[in-house]
Amino acid sequence: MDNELLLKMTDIQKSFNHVRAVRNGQLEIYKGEIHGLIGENGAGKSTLMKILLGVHQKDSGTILFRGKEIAYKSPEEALNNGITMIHQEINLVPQMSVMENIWLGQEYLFKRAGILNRGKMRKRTAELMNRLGIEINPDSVVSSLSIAQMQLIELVRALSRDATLIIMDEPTSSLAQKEIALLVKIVRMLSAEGVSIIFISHKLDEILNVCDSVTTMKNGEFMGRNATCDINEQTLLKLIVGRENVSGFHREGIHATDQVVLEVRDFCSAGVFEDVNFCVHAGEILGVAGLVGAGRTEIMRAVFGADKHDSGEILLEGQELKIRNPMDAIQKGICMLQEDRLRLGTVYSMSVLQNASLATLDQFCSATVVNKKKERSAFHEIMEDILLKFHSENESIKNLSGGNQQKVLLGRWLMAHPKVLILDEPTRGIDIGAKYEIYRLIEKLAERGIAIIMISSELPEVLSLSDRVMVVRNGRIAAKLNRGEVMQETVMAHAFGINKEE
Amino acid sequence: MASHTNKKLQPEAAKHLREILVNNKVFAVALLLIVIMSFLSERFLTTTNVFNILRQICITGIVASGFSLIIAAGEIDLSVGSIVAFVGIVTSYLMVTVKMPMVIAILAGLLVGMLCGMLNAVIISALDLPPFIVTLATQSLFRGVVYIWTNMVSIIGLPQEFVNIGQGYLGVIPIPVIIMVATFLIVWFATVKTSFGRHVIAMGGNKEAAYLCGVRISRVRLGIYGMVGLCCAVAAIVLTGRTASAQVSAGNGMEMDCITAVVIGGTPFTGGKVNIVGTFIGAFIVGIINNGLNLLAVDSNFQIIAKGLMILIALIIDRLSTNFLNKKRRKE
Amino acid sequence: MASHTNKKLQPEAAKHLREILVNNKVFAVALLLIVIMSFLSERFLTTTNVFNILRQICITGIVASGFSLIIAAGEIDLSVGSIVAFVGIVTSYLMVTVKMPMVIAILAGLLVGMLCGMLNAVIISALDLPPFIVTLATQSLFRGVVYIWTNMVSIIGLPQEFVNIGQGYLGVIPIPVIIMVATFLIVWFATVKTSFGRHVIAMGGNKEAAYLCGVRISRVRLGIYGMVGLCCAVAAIVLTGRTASAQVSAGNGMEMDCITAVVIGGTPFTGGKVNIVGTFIGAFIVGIINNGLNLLAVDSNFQIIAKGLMILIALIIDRLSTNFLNKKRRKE
Amino acid sequence: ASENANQTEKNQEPAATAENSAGTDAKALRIAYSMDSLTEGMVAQMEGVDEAIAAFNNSQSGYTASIDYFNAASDVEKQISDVETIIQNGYDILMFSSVDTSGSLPAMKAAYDAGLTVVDTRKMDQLDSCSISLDFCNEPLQGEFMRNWMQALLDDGKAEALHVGIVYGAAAQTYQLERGDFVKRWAEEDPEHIIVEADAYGDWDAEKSQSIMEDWIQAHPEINIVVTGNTAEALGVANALIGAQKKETTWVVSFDITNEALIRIQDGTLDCAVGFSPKDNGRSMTEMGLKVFMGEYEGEKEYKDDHVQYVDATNIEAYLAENPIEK
Ligand SMILES: Nc1ncnc2c1ncn2[C@@H]1O[C@H](COP(=O)(O)OP(=O)(O)OP(=O)(O)O)[C@@H](O)[C@H]1O
Ligand SMILES: Nc1ncnc2c1ncn2[C@@H]1O[C@H](COP(=O)(O)OP(=O)(O)OP(=O)(O)O)[C@@H](O)[C@H]1O
Ligand SMILES: [Mg+2]
Ligand SMILES: [Mg+2]
Repeated sequence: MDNELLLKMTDIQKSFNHVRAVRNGQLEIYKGEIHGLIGENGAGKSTLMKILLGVHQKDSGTILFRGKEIAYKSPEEALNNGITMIHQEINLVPQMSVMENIWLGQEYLFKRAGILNRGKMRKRTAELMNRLGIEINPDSVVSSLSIAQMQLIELVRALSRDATLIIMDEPTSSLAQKEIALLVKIVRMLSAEGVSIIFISHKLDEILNVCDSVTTMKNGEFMGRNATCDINEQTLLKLIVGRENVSGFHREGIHATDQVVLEVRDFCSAGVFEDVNFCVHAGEILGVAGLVGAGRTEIMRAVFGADKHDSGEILLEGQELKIRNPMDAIQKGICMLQEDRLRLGTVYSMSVLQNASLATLDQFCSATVVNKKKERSAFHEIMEDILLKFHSENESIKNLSGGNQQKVLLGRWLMAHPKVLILDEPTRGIDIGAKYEIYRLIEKLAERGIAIIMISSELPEVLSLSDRVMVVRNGRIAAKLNRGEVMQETVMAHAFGINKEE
Repeated sequence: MASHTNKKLQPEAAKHLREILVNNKVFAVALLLIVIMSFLSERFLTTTNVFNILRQICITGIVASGFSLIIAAGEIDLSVGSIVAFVGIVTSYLMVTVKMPMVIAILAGLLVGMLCGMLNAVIISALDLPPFIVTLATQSLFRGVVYIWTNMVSIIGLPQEFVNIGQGYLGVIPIPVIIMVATFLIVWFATVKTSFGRHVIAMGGNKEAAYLCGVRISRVRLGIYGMVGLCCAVAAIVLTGRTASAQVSAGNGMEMDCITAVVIGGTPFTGGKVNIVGTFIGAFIVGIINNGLNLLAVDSNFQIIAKGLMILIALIIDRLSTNFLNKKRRKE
Repeated sequence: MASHTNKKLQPEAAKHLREILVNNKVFAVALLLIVIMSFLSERFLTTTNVFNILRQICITGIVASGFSLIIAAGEIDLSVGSIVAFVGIVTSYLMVTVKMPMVIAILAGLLVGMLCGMLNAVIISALDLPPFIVTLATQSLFRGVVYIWTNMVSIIGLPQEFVNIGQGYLGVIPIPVIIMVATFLIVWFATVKTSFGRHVIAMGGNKEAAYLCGVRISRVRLGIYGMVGLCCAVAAIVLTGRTASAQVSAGNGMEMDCITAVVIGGTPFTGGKVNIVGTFIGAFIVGIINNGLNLLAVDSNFQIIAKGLMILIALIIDRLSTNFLNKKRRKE
Repeated sequence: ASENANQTEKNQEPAATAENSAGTDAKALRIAYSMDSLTEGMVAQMEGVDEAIAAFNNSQSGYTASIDYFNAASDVEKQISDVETIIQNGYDILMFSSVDTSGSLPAMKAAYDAGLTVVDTRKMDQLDSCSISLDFCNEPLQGEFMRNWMQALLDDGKAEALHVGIVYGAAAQTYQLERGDFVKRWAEEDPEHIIVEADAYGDWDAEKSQSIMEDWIQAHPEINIVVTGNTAEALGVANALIGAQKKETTWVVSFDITNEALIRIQDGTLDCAVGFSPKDNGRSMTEMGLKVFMGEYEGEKEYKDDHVQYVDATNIEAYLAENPIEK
């Protein structure tokens, strides 16, 4: 690694109205360095990065980039000066194709006499994707992709710019292991080429494994900069949370009863999934594992009534159910947390409280008039469980950090007291401190007799929490494993379709 | 100790006031307009004239109150004016030609208005068509029915009690003003206090997310358009009373007046938010502008320019004051 | 082996055709209307009448071509009609009163149109105001200037070459039709082939994402509104020629006609997509409806209803066919 | 299929499509009426037109006439398009009530050049572009009548001076602006007696005119006569005046003699309406057109007639005796 200082941010401050998002931001990045940035939800990581990119303007402090003081007024300036960013939330134009999204803002590369050369654009896209080992059709429309695929497109787009500094704000939160491995490979490759990378993540092992050094933030303040070779998970955890011993999580034994709550029989949707049969018991946590695009989300969306299915039946407590839309499902006590929180979860124009109570509003109504007191107390009860810190329940959810938005959405469904709770990537973007709390919460819910289906791309999460694990591959159920037989290797083998036993 | 609390309280109160102003800055714009106008014409700030303005904004105001929900839900309704004309004709026809009792004719009118609105909703939902085109079509549909039914002849000879609804007073307050205020209160209540209002905003903010939370979009839509239809019917009754006749051209171009009031009032055209009080003030601002231009005897052609300019200036003030207040807030 | 390839290809081709139909189903609607109309009136499908229709949609068509971009970008422009009137007056004034050469007057008119459009963009961007209100204000602004300037008197006495632009023929083809087709081609080119077009769609689809990718929203907006202003100016010149006079009331209510053509044409009102060819067909469908109702000598009051109904039916056909085609596609 | 083709062939002959009420050998005569906009007055006029056609069809002229109406909805461009369709569609007579005297001219000219018998019902002063130009229901003439009626108020000493409020129609309908403009010209000629206090566009709308008048009552209490564009506007103005108890001291006058106007003159809420009996008007313009077509007309190309009249409290009974209000 060169010891050439590329970026130095000192004493950065930034407030939004009365919220002090960044109080004392410090960051040093060297050329070719992979630098981790960690901290709790709402610590100010994204804000600091957005200041660097020119999305937000700092209130005070200095930024030195390549030896010059900078204060970009818009992302355009930053992009033109070699800084790009993969944002925490997907930032694609859903109606446009993959290729058009990748080159958005850089069309001039393919201009000849004012005309866009789409052939050349497609060729460059294919080259780029090939080099990175990503297989997505450049011509497919973004809105038809899964969120993981969108995340990969964001990655491609960031790399298309030949930047000297790439900011990645939780690039792995919606990727499964295979894609993460790919991403890590790419990041290392870039670093070797002299590109510096700022890598934001809540996964400590990932930080320690990928990064050369790491900066920690807490409550908008700089907590320290360390080389990753000098620290371990425990010290890192202490830096983040401020306490020494944050217990990990481990679930003991099987708690499930043998009372079947939800049973899905012969579920089939042409071209998406087929022959799906499974059941969940009261008090059981059913983990669903698989690769990106395996169809986990699609199956569960169909169960929830958000998508149509062609054939098959759903039984709730032995009774056959007709679920035509999410309304039916929710009324019957089946709830689902969506994985795409920006597009399918949050209503940005509404407050934190309103977002949380949206699905359960009827509970707080008498003759359709909302009893705000009841609504608020139910909300606070849940939010204490989830450890969400926010300034005011009446604040727009848009102003929360990504992880805190996720907590609100999780809270939304906990407020519903469902019989069956489907969680699609429940801990996406949630900091480690809160993550264990949420595991405990899920466990508690299961103990109350709720049947829980948890889709997760984080295998450790699936392994430690689930009573049983169902592996999905290519729209089919590849395996159902009991707690005893669940091992990382077996799950992966089923997910990839390599069956060792045979 | 007490003084200490006090000291802490005062900036709090100031902050509070500022918050209110930021959220209802259109209120400040209205105040500013009032101040300017009273300097320009001493006739402006008289009780008579204030009631004058209020009475003049009643028709637009009543429809705009419900229209706020349409905009908040991210939709549009171009047929409001035609519904107003249609209900006016139906009610008057029932009273004058069929000689029904007034109350029944009014109830029938309200029902017709609501059904017209609901028809819009049903077509939009059932066929998943853009509201713009559907309501453009029903706009000419309802208007055409009015034309054919009446053969372009307005209906006159309405009973005096009915005319009173549009022209009478309760004490010093014009009855239309009371009806308008009542309508705003009801719509405000439905929007702010009920789950329906919440669902409307959710639908306008993120339709997909609302759907996945169990909000039945088509039912909410039915409610919104039905409510607007009802508002149109109420406006039609007030209007018919006010002009003492059911005009076939009533409500022409009303959708634009409504959108103007709603958007000036701070409900964004893209939906997801609603400000019913703002809509009232928006209608009031338009009323002040119209009234002021008439009071000052501005030449009719200059009025057209002046109206455009004043709307723009009102919005610019609104915007600049927001920026200013935000900056102050940040400085603290 | 060859036959094998063939077998694979055929369904491919069928799929392709279906794709084209799905993306341009409005085309099918237009065809259907044409078939129905030619059964109802043998005068419908004559060369003269087809050119008739084309000539009649020219003014709306020219403005609507650019208007597609406004809608695609998720914005709105209510001032188009006023710009048309304004440019008509400016150009005629320069020719008739100032006695400028025609070409210079036309160029001046085009410039004025573009600047009017850009003024909208500048106000919207600089003050971050809703396009609806800004263009509502400039609508009355431009129109008021026209009224005051002309004192409500149309300008007549235009040179014959100028009148020819609106009334003449090139061979059998009316000149306005040629101008319209050229406008559509240019706008289509700018939309589909240039980065500007990409940016417009990105802005309408996800403004935030476009901004974060370095798209300069205010510059794109300047381009869009300037382009529409230019289209308005072209339409104004054709219209002035066609009526052989510059009318102060020209272009009244034009924004609605444009939106109708654009939305029927398949560009969603919420933006993020654009279909320039669709807009042309949309304008054509409206033209067929108007022309057809006249040919069939439908009673003028019934025409109002019929027009509304036919727009609705056109959209319903469009929707049903989409559903049908989509289902077929899914089955595969 | 050949049968079908035959039928199409036949259909192209105008005679086959027309109703043969007057006799089997009668030729079809197709009339098109391009109207500027569809109003109550226009509907009444259409009744007169239909009557004249019925009379013509019973007159053994050798023709069977039929009429189709085209509504330009106050849009010059639409009127031109309508006339294009009319020319295309093989009509014999065009009755043309222009949206705008200059802007609608190309349409009228085109029809005339295409060989139609063109009746200009609005005196566009373009004698070489029409077969006959009728000068009996144009706006300047109506303005003159109204001016005479108002002059009488001064002459009779009912007022020292007229403080006028003008409520125009819609700005976009330039032809009808004359209904207010005559006052402005008059005020320039006679600034001592005619004072224009305020003017505004009422958009033909009762409610809007009512609001305008309410404001004027505040700001211009000296207004003693309001000139409005049509019955609806006059109604609104009168409502406002009645509400402020000022109707007794303020004249309200309007244009178009509609049934509603007559009723209002009777009950005293309208003081004068100038116009023409739209029905009579429709009848005579149709008769003129048919005469010209048949070659029976030998007078001047510009035909004057005194169809315009005023109705006020003094002559309402007489008027109603001749033109009873139909239900
Ligand atoms: N636009 C905004 N308006 C108001 N407050 C904001 C805004 N953006 C961020 N904040 C606040 O700033 C603080 C820092 O947020 P930021 O998004 O930087 O956190 P983060 O470290 O990225 O958290 P996470 O890990 O959850 O993404 C939070 O308290 C958040 O509520
Ligand atoms: N709306 C859609 N239209 C068309 N195809 C879709 C749509 N949504 C998802 N797909 C496709 O369906 C497949 C299954 O996606 P799904 O989201 O269910 O995967 P998953 O197993 O949940 O993986 P992950 O959520 O981790 O990406 C993917 O290949 C995706 O591209
Ligand atoms: Mg963040
Ligand atoms: Mg998924």
